[in-house]
Amino acid sequence: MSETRLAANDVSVEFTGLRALDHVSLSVLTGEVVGLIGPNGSGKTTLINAITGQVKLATGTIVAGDTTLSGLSPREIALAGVSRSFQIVRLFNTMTVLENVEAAALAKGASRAVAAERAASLLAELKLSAKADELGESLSYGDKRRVEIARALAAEPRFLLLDEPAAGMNDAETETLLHTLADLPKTRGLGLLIIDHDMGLIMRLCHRLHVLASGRTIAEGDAAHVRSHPAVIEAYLGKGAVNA
Amino acid sequence: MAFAIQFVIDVLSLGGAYALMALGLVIIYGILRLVNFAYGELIMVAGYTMYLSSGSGLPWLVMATLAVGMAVLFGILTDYAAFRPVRAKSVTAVLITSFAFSNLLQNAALLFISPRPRNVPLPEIFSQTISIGGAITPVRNLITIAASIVLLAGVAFLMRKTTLGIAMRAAATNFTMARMLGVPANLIISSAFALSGFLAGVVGILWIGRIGTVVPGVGLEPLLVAFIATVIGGMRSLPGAVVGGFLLALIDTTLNYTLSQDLLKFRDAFTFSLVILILLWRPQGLIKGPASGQRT
Amino acid sequence: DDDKIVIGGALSMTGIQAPLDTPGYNGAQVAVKYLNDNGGVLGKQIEFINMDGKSDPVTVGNVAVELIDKGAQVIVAPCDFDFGSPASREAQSAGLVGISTCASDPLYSSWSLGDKQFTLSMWNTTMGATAADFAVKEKGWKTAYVVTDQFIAYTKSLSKYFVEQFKADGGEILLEDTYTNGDNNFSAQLARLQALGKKPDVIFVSSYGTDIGVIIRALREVGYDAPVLGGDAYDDPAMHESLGEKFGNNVFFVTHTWMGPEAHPDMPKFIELYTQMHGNAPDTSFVSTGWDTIMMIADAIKAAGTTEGGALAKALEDGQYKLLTGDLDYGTAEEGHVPNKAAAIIELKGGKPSFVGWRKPESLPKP
Amino acid sequence: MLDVTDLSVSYGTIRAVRGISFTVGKGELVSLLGANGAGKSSTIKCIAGALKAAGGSIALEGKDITAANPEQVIRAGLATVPETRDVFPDLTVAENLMLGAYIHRRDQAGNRQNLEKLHTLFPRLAERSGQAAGTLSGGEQQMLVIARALMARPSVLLLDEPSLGLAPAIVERIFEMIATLKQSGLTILLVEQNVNQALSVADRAYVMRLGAIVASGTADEIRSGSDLSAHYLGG
Amino acid sequence: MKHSYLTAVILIAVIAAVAVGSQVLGIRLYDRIATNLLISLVLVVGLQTFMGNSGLLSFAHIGFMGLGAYTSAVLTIPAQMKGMALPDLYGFMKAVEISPLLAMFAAGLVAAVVAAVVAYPLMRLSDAAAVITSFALLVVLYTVMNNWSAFTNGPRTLFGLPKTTELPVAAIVAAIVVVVALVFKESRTGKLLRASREDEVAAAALGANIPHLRWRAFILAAFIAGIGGALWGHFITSFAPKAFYLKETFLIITMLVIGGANTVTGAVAGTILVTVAYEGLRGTEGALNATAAAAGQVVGLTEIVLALAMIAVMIVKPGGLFPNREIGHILNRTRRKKEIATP
Ligand SMILES: Nc1ncnc2c1ncn2[C@@H]1O[C@H](COP(=O)(O)OP(=O)(O)OP(=O)(O)O)[C@@H](O)[C@H]1O
Ligand SMILES: Nc1ncnc2c1ncn2[C@@H]1O[C@H](COP(=O)(O)OP(=O)(O)OP(=O)(O)O)[C@@H](O)[C@H]1O
Ligand SMILES: [Mg+2]
Ligand SMILES: [Mg+2]
Repeated sequence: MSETRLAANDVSVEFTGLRALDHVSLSVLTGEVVGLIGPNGSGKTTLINAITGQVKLATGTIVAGDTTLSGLSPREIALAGVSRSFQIVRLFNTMTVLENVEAAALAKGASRAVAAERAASLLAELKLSAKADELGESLSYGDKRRVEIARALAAEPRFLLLDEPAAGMNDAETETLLHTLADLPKTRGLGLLIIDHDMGLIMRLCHRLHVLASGRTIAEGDAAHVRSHPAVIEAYLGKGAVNA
Repeated sequence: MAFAIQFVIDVLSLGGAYALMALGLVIIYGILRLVNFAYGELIMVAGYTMYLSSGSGLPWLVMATLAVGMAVLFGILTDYAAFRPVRAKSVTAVLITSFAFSNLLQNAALLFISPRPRNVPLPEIFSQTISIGGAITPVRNLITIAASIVLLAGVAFLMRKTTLGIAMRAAATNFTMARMLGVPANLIISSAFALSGFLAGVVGILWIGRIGTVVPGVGLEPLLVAFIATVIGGMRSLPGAVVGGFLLALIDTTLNYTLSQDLLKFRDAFTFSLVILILLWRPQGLIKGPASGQRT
Repeated sequence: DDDKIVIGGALSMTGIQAPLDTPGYNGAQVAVKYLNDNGGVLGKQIEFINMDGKSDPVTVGNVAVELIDKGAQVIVAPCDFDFGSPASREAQSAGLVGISTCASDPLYSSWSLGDKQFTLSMWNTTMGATAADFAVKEKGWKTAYVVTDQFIAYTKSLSKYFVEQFKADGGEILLEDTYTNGDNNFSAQLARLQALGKKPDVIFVSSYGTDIGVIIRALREVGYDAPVLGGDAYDDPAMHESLGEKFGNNVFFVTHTWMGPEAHPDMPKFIELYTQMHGNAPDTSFVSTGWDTIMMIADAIKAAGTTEGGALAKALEDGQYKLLTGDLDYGTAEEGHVPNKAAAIIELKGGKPSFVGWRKPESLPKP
Repeated sequence: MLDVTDLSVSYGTIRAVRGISFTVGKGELVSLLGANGAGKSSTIKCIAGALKAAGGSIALEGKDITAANPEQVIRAGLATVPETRDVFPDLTVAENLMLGAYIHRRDQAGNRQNLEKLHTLFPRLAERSGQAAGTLSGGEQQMLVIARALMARPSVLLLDEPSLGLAPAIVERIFEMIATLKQSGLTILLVEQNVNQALSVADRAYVMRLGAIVASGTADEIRSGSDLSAHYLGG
Repeated sequence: MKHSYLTAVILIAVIAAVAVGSQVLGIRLYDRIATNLLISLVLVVGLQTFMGNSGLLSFAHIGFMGLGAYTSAVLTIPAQMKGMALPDLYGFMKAVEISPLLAMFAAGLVAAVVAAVVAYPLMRLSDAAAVITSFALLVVLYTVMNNWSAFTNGPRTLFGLPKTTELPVAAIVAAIVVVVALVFKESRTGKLLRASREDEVAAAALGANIPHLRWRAFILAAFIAGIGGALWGHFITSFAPKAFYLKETFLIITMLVIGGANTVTGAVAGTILVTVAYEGLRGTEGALNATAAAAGQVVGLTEIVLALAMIAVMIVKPGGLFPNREIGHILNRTRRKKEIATP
């Protein structure tokens, strides 16, 4: 698969009386992992929402390869190859785990047989096979987050956007997640944009980082550069970040 | 000229009654987001209380107070019987229980009172008429208009300016959390039902004052009217309910005056199609309620 | 079960039909007790089983089937074509005689229901024509405003025959307006009435249930004190009471009978029996329709010597019945079992009914 | 101050907490640690009165509150910050905070003072006071829930994973704030996933595993406890 | 997929048992109750295809049943009866008289076409707005039936439909409808629709075209309702528009919710439970009235007890008897668990 780019150019988003994103530009290439970090309320989730069409843009455009995504509905954007997870888990609670994952493949147009097969293999990959027949609502928090990832992957996206996938996971679970995620760009050739406040995870996983504060980009570049950037330490990492 | 005045008075008095009906429903709907199907039966209860006390020789005002009191009581009872046990569980479950409770009250009236219409005592003033600019109208209509204005103002004050109003909304969205903050959530929700019962009681007296008799099914029409008015006006907004009530009265009356006889039969179809169109255009109703805190 | 005769009733104890059916039911019970106390019919006791038809045509049909299953040999159907006909149709298909206590629409005929079906009531042809003759010929009311509830066959056809006869008698209809039952808002009709610019001599309101009271009140409140005229649906004490002293004046209606000796010499006896059984005196003439239905069935069974449908229907066609609700004589099945019957006219004064007299039009409109 | 004795909690047939006992002394900061699903949150909910105990007892300042309902618990001076970020989404930030002070609603002056203090602690909340709480960012909601609990001016505070989803700088501030609260005399029970930071502020800690307490001691003891972290904290 | 087969087999067996059971007893009344039950089943399962999968309450279902009933009536009432039964019928329709089976399909088709035309814009609404528009739609349909005298004889009772719905016919249609509902639930549309029921935002973010999915389910539900209406019409043979209004709407919604709206099994269980309870209570009330001799009739007792029972069921099982899993799925799981427990 040839390399493509998902790019948000000069994006602004406004809510009543509040500019949540202010002329932000960010891009992700297939095969790469980009970390999106920033203080609470800096607009990270809003940026993902903007890319996936959940909020309207005040300025700017979103493009994936040659396709302009801005202006399309969330559905059309999903069909164009952009999948996401949610900061607050949104599983289909009274469907089984298997059905949760199948649904994503079906929405993308896979036949029922293909969907079932793909879902089963993804569950195996994420070590969820034993739970395939459980209902979404009955899972523990960590399992729910992994089902969300499996579901997003079942759509076979070119770009995957994950919003705090490690929140509420303990160190061991985070470690497992790290390995799963780290492999994705290589094995599936997709571009990964990830938000998390776990700096250990972010620093080890991401090729590049993009830092937002108050809706503006305050730094971007490789991990070492960003981590030592004074504005980032000031706004986000805090003094204690040195030992992260 | 008299015709125009007549039209305005018709709209205002019908609208006043509609607005009151809607107000009682939207209290529960706006806060709990639950349609209380037993609302119409609170009106029925008020009517039967009037009927049952009519032999007692009490002054009319005392009977009316009694009737409103019973409606309040049954409002609270609705909470206990139909809402409290299931409200945490599922919205459809509540829909069914409130419908079941409505059925229960109606059939209890059938069984214990009578399937036949019963007369309700009315004070002299209800059937007196006055002439305004050449149009003759019952005084009752003016009372209705006045009552709707006063009660709207009172309810709006209660919901906006008091902790009770905020606590009601909190208790309705997250019951356990509200309790963890010390809000006596059960009591608070019951008081919303009491308030709804109070409004139903007042509507009951005014509405039944129009008809003169009470039957077990008397509450259906007010329920439907309240339902539509609420939808048109804004499902979660108190002023919306009132505006909706007057607007519906305007639509009804205008269609009544203007539609040819062949089409008049289809009036409800027109009214309800309008409801559908309004919802398509503004799913929130004409007037938006308090911001809803949903995001992705 | 050869030792008893089972009569099944599908009368409505609940719903909009209840004010007409419950009195009929009460009256029927008195008749059953009276017959049984006096040795029954053909030496057999009569058992009357009624199941609530709930003012719902579907329930009425279901209940009728159930009654036939339970061994009913004759079916008593609710008032009015819309509610009663499903019971009669089930009776017809089981080969039984069915009689409605007070359906007055001419649709309630052997033409539409079958050769074993009857109604005790006069048809609306009689009811409407009686009202029209009374208005034009007796009272000299020449102009009329007619409001018709679109509710059921009864309300529509009553207006239709009234209007036909009223015109035939030389009267003028100023306006025919419509109304839908349950619609408590009467302002548009009032506005149209006012817009006529001419006050009609009489207002004919064909409606049903509590709405009649609402309409009359609305008329009176805005100052229309012209006489109001209507049919047997007005024969409801709750309605009279709700109009009260203030509004219950100058209202006339055509109905089945009058509950006093002026209407029938046997009336006091019936009232006494009724009071013994129910603890209070009857308050509407519909109780007589129940009594009459059972008594007429009993007479016909005696004449036929059986409850078998064909024979019983023949007996009913051939018989002449002297009833509390007037003398009755049916046409043949080809004539639709037309009930030839007189009508009673009642006047409301100060909310209290009083008997005007029996009337029978010389000519009738065609059904 | 808070004494939990032989406490059990069940969800239907699932037993989430199996007869645990622990105490939190007056002015002490005690941390409850353990892997996912160990039963920490269940314990917290049970103390707060939101869940019924299946056995055992809970006492606050010597008074038994085992069977108390949530309203009684908070009136007794024990406030809870639940794990699930339960803001009232339709109410504004200000209204949420106002409800936090529901039990003090007659003391408007005191509430205003307290609110000012909290606004300096969380300036973001002051900025957003008219916004519907449901539209706040995840982290902002977390701040709101903590501030709302403090509006009740409790003497004992239960915190269930207060750092969840917060930016490192904020986490740092939260822990500083927890330390400050402790200094001001508040008794705190802290549930955390973030073991190092929790132990850095705690006096003592208990470690839970599969519904039971498997280790306890001072913060230092737990930290240095040979393979504890490997076994119980890491997985 | 396997558990769907098992579910289908079990549910069809239940339908067969209802049909054969009442035949064996040989009482005409039971026969009638059983037929009624199976017709209700068609309607409730039809409603389940929309409501269960989309999670939106639909009040309009009974309205489409009415369309079906009237369509079939107009097409099947014998020409010589039409003059009396439908006096205002348009001239060219007067001679039309087709077989009831054909008319049943026409009924489903008419209901489906009307649903397709009127409902598309409504399908993008959710929550309360969706409930209320469906309610408004019911009122519109009812008002039209009530007043379009040419086709319906207005609010007055329409009669003269040939009685062609016998117990076996109802049973066969019910079985087919159950299979259709199960197939639909497992289809792509069904699965995506269920996903949207659980979380609209997440489903849209996966690429599901929610209004379109709902629209398909709505049309299917209307089609089944139309067929159910025709079936019912040819069973009852005379009815008025009031039969297609609030009371009946709530009855079928109650059946569905008590059984569990999310599952076809629930729809079947709820229908049976409520029908049996209703008939049982009505029998008791009748017996009571028979013994109470002259003391006036007991009315409304059935409804009161039923209402209490309904509240009780909702308190104990708010998701209904079968909230999430079909019967086949449940059986499979318990079997598998046992296998694990005893290796
Ligand atoms: N629907 C909305 N209405 C009003 N304000 C909103 C809405 N959605 C988000 N905001 C505001 O926009 C800002 C950015 O929010 P966003 O959720 O993107 O933050 P974030 O960077 O994801 O934070 P966190 O790390 O805490 O999740 C916040 O201040 C939030 O309150
Ligand atoms: N509502 C519930 N119904 C059934 N089981 C539950 C429920 N809530 C929790 N459990 C179970 O109880 C056990 C303890 O859960 P609890 O939430 O107390 O764990 P925790 O220690 O707080 O974990 P975490 O660190 O993930 O928050 C878990 O096995 C969980 O699956
Ligand atoms: Mg976020
Ligand atoms: Mg927890």
